[in-house]
Amino acid sequence: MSDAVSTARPLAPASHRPAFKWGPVFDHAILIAGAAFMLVPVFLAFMTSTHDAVTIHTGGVQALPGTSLVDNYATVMFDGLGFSGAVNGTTMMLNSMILGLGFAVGKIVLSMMAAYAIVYFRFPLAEFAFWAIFVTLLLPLEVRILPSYEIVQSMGLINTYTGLIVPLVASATGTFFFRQFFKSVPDELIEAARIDGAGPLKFFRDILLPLSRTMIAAIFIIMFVYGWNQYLWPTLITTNEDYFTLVRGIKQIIQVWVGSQIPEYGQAMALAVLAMLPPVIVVVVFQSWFIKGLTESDK
Amino acid sequence: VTEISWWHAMGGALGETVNEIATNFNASQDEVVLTPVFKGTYEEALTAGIAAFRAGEQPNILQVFDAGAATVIGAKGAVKPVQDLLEGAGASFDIEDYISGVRYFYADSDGKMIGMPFNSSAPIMYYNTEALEKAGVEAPKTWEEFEQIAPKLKQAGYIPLVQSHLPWEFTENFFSRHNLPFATNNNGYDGAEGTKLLVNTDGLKMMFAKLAAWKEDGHFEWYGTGWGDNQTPFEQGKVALWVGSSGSFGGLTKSAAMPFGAVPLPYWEAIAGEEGYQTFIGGAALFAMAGKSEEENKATAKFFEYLTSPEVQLMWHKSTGYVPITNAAYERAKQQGYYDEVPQAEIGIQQLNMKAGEWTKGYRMGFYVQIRDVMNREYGKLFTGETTVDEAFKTIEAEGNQLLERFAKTGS
Amino acid sequence: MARLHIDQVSKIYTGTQRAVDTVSIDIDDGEFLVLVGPSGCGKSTLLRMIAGLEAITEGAITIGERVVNDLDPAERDIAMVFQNYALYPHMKVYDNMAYGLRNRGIARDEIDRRVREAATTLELGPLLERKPRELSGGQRQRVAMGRAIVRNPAAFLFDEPLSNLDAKLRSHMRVEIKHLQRSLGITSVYVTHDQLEAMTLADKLVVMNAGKVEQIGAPLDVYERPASTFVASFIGAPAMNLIPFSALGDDGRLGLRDAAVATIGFRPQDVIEVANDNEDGDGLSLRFVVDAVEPVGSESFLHGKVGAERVVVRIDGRAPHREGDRVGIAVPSERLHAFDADGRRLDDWRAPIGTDTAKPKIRAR
Amino acid sequence: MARLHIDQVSKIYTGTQRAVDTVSIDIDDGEFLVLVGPSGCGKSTLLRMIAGLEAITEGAITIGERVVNDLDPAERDIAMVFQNYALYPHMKVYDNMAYGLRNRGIARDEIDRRVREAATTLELGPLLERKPRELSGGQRQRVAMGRAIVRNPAAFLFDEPLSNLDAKLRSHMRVEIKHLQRSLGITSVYVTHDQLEAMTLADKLVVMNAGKVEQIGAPLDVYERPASTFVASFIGAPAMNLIPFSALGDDGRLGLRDAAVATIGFRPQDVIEVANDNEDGDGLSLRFVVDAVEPVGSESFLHGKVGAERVVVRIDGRAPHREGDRVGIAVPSERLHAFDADGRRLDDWRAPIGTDTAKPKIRAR
Amino acid sequence: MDKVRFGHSIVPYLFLLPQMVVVAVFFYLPAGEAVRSSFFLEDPFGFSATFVGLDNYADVLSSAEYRRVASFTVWFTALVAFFALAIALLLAVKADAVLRGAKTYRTLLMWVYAIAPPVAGLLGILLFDQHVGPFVAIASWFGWNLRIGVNYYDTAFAMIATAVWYQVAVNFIFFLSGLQSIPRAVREAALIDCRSGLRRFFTVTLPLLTPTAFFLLVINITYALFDTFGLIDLMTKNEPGNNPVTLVYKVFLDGFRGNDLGGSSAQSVILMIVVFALTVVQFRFMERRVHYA
Ligand SMILES: Nc1ncnc2c1ncn2[C@@H]1O[C@H](COP(=O)(O)OP(=O)(O)OP(=O)(O)O)[C@@H](O)[C@H]1O
Ligand SMILES: Nc1ncnc2c1ncn2[C@@H]1O[C@H](COP(=O)(O)OP(=O)(O)OP(=O)(O)O)[C@@H](O)[C@H]1O
Ligand SMILES: [Mg+2]
Ligand SMILES: [Mg+2]
Repeated sequence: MSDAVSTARPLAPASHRPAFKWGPVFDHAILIAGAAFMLVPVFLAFMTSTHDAVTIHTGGVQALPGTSLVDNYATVMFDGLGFSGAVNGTTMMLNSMILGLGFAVGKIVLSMMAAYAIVYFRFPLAEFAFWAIFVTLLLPLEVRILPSYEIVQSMGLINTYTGLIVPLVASATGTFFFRQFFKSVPDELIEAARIDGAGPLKFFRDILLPLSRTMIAAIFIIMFVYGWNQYLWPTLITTNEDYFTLVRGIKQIIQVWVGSQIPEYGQAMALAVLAMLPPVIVVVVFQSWFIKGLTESDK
Repeated sequence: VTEISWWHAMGGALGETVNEIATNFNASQDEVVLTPVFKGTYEEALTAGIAAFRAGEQPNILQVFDAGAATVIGAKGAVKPVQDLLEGAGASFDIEDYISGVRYFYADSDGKMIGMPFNSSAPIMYYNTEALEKAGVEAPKTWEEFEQIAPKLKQAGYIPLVQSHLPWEFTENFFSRHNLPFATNNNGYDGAEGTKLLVNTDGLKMMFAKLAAWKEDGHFEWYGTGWGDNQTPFEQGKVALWVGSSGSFGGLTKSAAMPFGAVPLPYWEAIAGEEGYQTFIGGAALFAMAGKSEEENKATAKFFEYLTSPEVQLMWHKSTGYVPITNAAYERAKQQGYYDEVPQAEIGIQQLNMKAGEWTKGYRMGFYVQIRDVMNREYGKLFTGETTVDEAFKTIEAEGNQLLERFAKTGS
Repeated sequence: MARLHIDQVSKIYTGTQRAVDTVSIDIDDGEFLVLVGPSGCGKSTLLRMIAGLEAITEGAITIGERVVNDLDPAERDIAMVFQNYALYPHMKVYDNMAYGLRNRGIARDEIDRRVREAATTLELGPLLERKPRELSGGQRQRVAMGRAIVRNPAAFLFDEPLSNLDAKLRSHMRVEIKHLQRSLGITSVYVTHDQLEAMTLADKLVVMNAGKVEQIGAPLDVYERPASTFVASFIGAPAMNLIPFSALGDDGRLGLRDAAVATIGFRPQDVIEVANDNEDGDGLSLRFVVDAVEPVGSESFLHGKVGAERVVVRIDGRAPHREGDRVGIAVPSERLHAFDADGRRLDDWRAPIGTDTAKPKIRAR
Repeated sequence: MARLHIDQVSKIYTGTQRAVDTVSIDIDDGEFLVLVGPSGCGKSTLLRMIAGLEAITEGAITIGERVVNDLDPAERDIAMVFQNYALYPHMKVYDNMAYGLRNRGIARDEIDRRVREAATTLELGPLLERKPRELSGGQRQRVAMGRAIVRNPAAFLFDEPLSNLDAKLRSHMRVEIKHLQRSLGITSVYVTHDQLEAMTLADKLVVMNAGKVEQIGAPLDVYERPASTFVASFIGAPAMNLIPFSALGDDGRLGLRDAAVATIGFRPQDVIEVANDNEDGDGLSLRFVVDAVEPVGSESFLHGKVGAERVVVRIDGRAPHREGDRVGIAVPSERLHAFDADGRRLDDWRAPIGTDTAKPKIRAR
Repeated sequence: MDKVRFGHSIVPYLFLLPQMVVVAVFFYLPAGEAVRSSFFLEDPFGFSATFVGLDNYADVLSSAEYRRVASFTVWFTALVAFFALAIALLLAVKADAVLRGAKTYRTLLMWVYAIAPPVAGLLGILLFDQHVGPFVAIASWFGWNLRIGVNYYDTAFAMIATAVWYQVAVNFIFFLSGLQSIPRAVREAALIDCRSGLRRFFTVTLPLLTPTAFFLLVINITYALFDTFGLIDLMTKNEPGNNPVTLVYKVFLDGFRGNDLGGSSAQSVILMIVVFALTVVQFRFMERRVHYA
């Protein structure tokens, strides 16, 4: 045995072709099937939205493009809907956006603060507060909608964005997520921060908030989609057409009493496709953060 | 100017017509500004109205559908009767101005009109002209006739009969078409206390036993509770006879694959005799909510006046297919020769103007939405063979009466 | 820059068990104190009480002239370096270092000056704009140091700051830390369970066991005169061989006896190989059976047994031995350590024949 | 139990960069091979190719008589111990060990026998019912070992199995692993970047750098005759001092010269202190300025400079030196290593005066 | 070790306050109102109310229809949760396994998440339409006369399929991130210990995914119970008839649609109690068996 520098044995260069594996092919087949399962309905929705109402009414969903694409989309985007004629697809989208954003932001702010208090402070009511908030997971708004309406009304919040958004915020999902996440933040950071002279507020602002960015992104997506998709509450709580949202617009187009008219299916589908867009964009754009936020919170 | 609001449940093209009426009204004068608001389905609109009323935020006008009428009328003090409203505003009101079938449906037991009928329709029978020709038959006037022609229609390759709303078309209107009592307490008009359904009775049971038998024979088909699910096969030309709404023809003109016509809802000669009675109206009425200022009530009355004017009624009738509610409007349509162009459009009105009887003015039952749900459920079970006619009506009667009883307690 | 005074401090987490048990330590201004001991002995707990991250159950801690028991960590004028650095992951290196200063309301240009100065000292200059995740382990460690330095505190606290580094980097950073502390002259308390770190860094070494102080002293004093079997086995690598006195039997030939002696100890490098039957001089001579040979380059370790007791012997250079060899070994009397039944050091267990303890010398090969 | 044959194996992850570059190694039956090298040099990649966890880009690997390139990991009859143990967190210790056997359809009582046997060997008996999270680091390590042992595979693969343990436990487990491997006689490949582990464990040592093999040989051969400056600086702690030949200037007094010599190296422990003006014997003599003194108990390290070059010197016992001292040092000629400009070892760079390379001896103090 | 915490001062209360206020006003007040009104029979307009004690509860619990809805809810919830989890898990495992195109698949599979439930329901009814629905056509190739709205079980099938379709995306996202947080070395150890991929999955991957799976189970049960509301509303076309509905939908039917405040409040309270019990059970018994990696 000697100090051979790189002992290359005098052999013919090893030529070995890797064997073909069926496993990955099978995996891809399943994934493609899954993707089709998820996407075909959406594809059909889009194709259907390019047809006129009668075709859809008599022929159902359409797999091939029709001729009414521009018509349908232009109508829903720019033609006035409702009495004032002031609401069209664009303004409804704006309202949906306000609802989605307001809800997501409100939820994140409130639940993050609450979770911070619960996780990072030792105080007599912490446990109680957690359960008091957690219990709100148990009863969806639909089930307590009438009393909720009365309370919102008695506070004079009918036809306001506040009345639209705040009652939806009264549930624990966000708090729950943030609590899990905060528990996974290393203790040393808060210790280092305390030694660095950061009090509770500074720690929250300077350390925890920036650290939670991916988690915030994940929750933002979840909440934005949720808020964007609300229907029943906005219908009940607003009487002013200025507050129409896309989802409500869709419902209004489809809803026709006992078939005396054919619903504008094409327009409804066009609106539905439009209604999908912003959340889809949000999800697709933020998906890496989303996954990362969830992965980190699992640790 | 006085601002008033109107919550309605008219989506789609109907909603647009509503908006048009409101716009026209606002343009026609400068004292009142009316704002219509779409509030979702009938149920959603009613609940929104109730919630708003409890909160003191109710609209001036609320559209309430047939099945919800008892809830609104039963709650004394929730609404201002139109009759009082109009009279209070100094407008003339004569119930006889309204066509016969719509007069008392939204009235109280004394015959005072509480809600203003708005979008009214009647169940009528549409026929596929090609199918009848092919089978060499005429559209039936009575169910007995139907039994005669059904095998021929079937032979011609058609499903002879389909309907779209069993509780409305074949239950409620069964009672009015044959002038039979639907419930005790004067069909419920005399108060909620003690009102009982009379559905578990021979006539109605016979009707459904027949339907079940026809279905067995392939003379009748049922596609579920959904209205459209039953209408579609007719539009596709697979069905010979379809019981729909008098308001359906507008849509049918666009979607039906074949020429079609309409006749009044058939009746059993064996029960009604030579001639059938008029039917209940379907659809909804406008109620003036209580608790509004005198000034706003005046404004509301003003709008109601406008709404019942022949021009507006005619416009509504033509563009939506709902019947005009005043005789004047009806006359005007006839004068204009509208029914020569569109003969089907007249069937509904004719039917509402048929002979009236003791039991044809309407019914008033609380929690009626749930009672309809029970009917729909039991009929569904019946046509899928999960239950029998006897069982089904026993259940409807029992559960319906329990609901009525519960409703009676809410009022005391 | 301050003295630190720990006065009968105890910590009880729950129940009556003391994680730290009436510990008293004085640390002089500028002194480098190392707390060493096995896992769970209470080192971190004590350090965290000094830092203010843990409430003091009993006793008092004084930094400078102030009793700090009730002060917030930030008010104690200390800086701490954590095992996993605890850098703020979202802040650049610069901001990590500046954060503590900003919170103290120091002027911007003063902060800038201090951070850049520390960065120069620690050779972090080019890294100031990076995020912690873009740094290697050693670099992160230096940032953590930097964060402590810029504060110019009364005392540094270190909790196993090197244990996440690999061996090579560890020995390098060890030298750096010592160097820095010297040049800054800041009183430091350093926790480790690595005895090599403890030995090389400490001005004063505290060996802890189960919440109690076992020995306080200069590192070499502790090494040469361990106060207990626990310290003896903990300080020095490989560990001191400890043999029950009774097990020596007739194999050991010791001049004098003391009834209290229960254990005899000697370090692997104090052993000399002797011809099997050599009996000259006072001291211990034993028969040793080789189990395993570990050549490490410049020296070798023989693992084996004396009777039933495991013993390690160090040999310079390459060992010619192989498994199963029987070797005679001897330990000079003055290199032996004796402990009583409680494991406490006995000092006068034999008549003094000539106390030539370890004269430092450079030995020629 | 089998031979392992690695034949011109390369790994390309992406592009053309070779993480492992045409490596060929033969490992005899029962041999303990250690792969050592700095972080990122491709050790793990090579090991994982042997295990089947990474596809082989070029070349072939043979275990026993079979080329395993296309075999699943489970079919290769190897067992692997991971750095962080990779225990199944949801299984008890017993099941962790039994899992691989169950999947191979071995009879229940045979599994039970083997697991209990391994548990006895590794002193895991009382822990069999625990979950991994209820174990200390050292215990987890032993479970990971147990999982490998019960399988009785053709080869053991270790990827830095000790790097998560503290120093003390590490040295203890080192001896255990060596012992076990010896008694089981199973061919092993062991990856580490700790040179001490590499030296003490290996039958055959492979030093890797940047995907290539730098040197293969017995550990002491590698230590004494490093094939390159890379190996020289990597093996041995503290590292060999390497000084550019040019920097020696008039300070170095070397008998013979070879034009190719670019770097001269010597280990810290090969240095002897000399009177400042001593010039006897051949070899190197230099002036050394002390920077820092590290006493470690049985020896001390002097850190300092020769000219501008950093040099470390080891001294037995306690060093009397202090910072700033100037010391004359010398290295005997036969203890010097020379390397050419490419860093490759030069063997005949001076006339042989007497080649008494490191006779192993036990030196009396 | 316990989380290091700040001492107790006014600060935590300030942080907690906004959420507590919102929760108290918009959750506890209405929920309390629901409890109160469950003891009354009340005229919807609020003119009069009769105290009826536990009558509403008795009426609800003695109703055969309510029991039928309850048992459907149990089945529906179980099946939706099961299939939504199983399909998502399969897809996540595969997406995690493939090297090529993983990100594309991820994108394709997760964006359905963004679709509004009413839109999903709308697609559902069109696809399952009795006369023109493509799925009905496909089913008829297999000799299955799929009649949504007519046949109770067919409708249930369509509801479950649509609900599953909608929920798969969320589950997929969570499972994928769960898989990615399983230590790689553990999976590799299993690769060496076990040849069969399937067995490996069930003995190692799945147990290690249990924290995620547990969390998702809670989410999915909640989803199936509550969030399928809009979907059911659309698929039954607002006229449930003989079609299956869930308990929450029934609360809505009776309360919101039928204005039976007392009856639907009683149902809400029953639902609250059941869900609360369920949650306690989930936390008590299941979390204990969960393996945290
Ligand atoms: N927050 C706590 N609650 C209860 N017991 C604790 C807590 N922190 C530490 N302990 C216990 O106190 C004792 C001392 O712990 P400490 O962390 O000080 O040990 P250590 O010497 O730093 O050990 P290591 O070398 O492992 O870091 C241990 O028995 C530990 O279990
Ligand atoms: N999956 C991968 N994809 C791309 N490059 C990789 C991958 N794994 C490793 N590498 C690269 O291959 C080289 C060798 O990595 P390897 O993990 O084998 O090093 P190592 O010697 O084991 O280092 P360490 O001591 O840090 O574990 C490194 O440059 C690394 O960045
Ligand atoms: Mg510690
Ligand atoms: Mg590696």
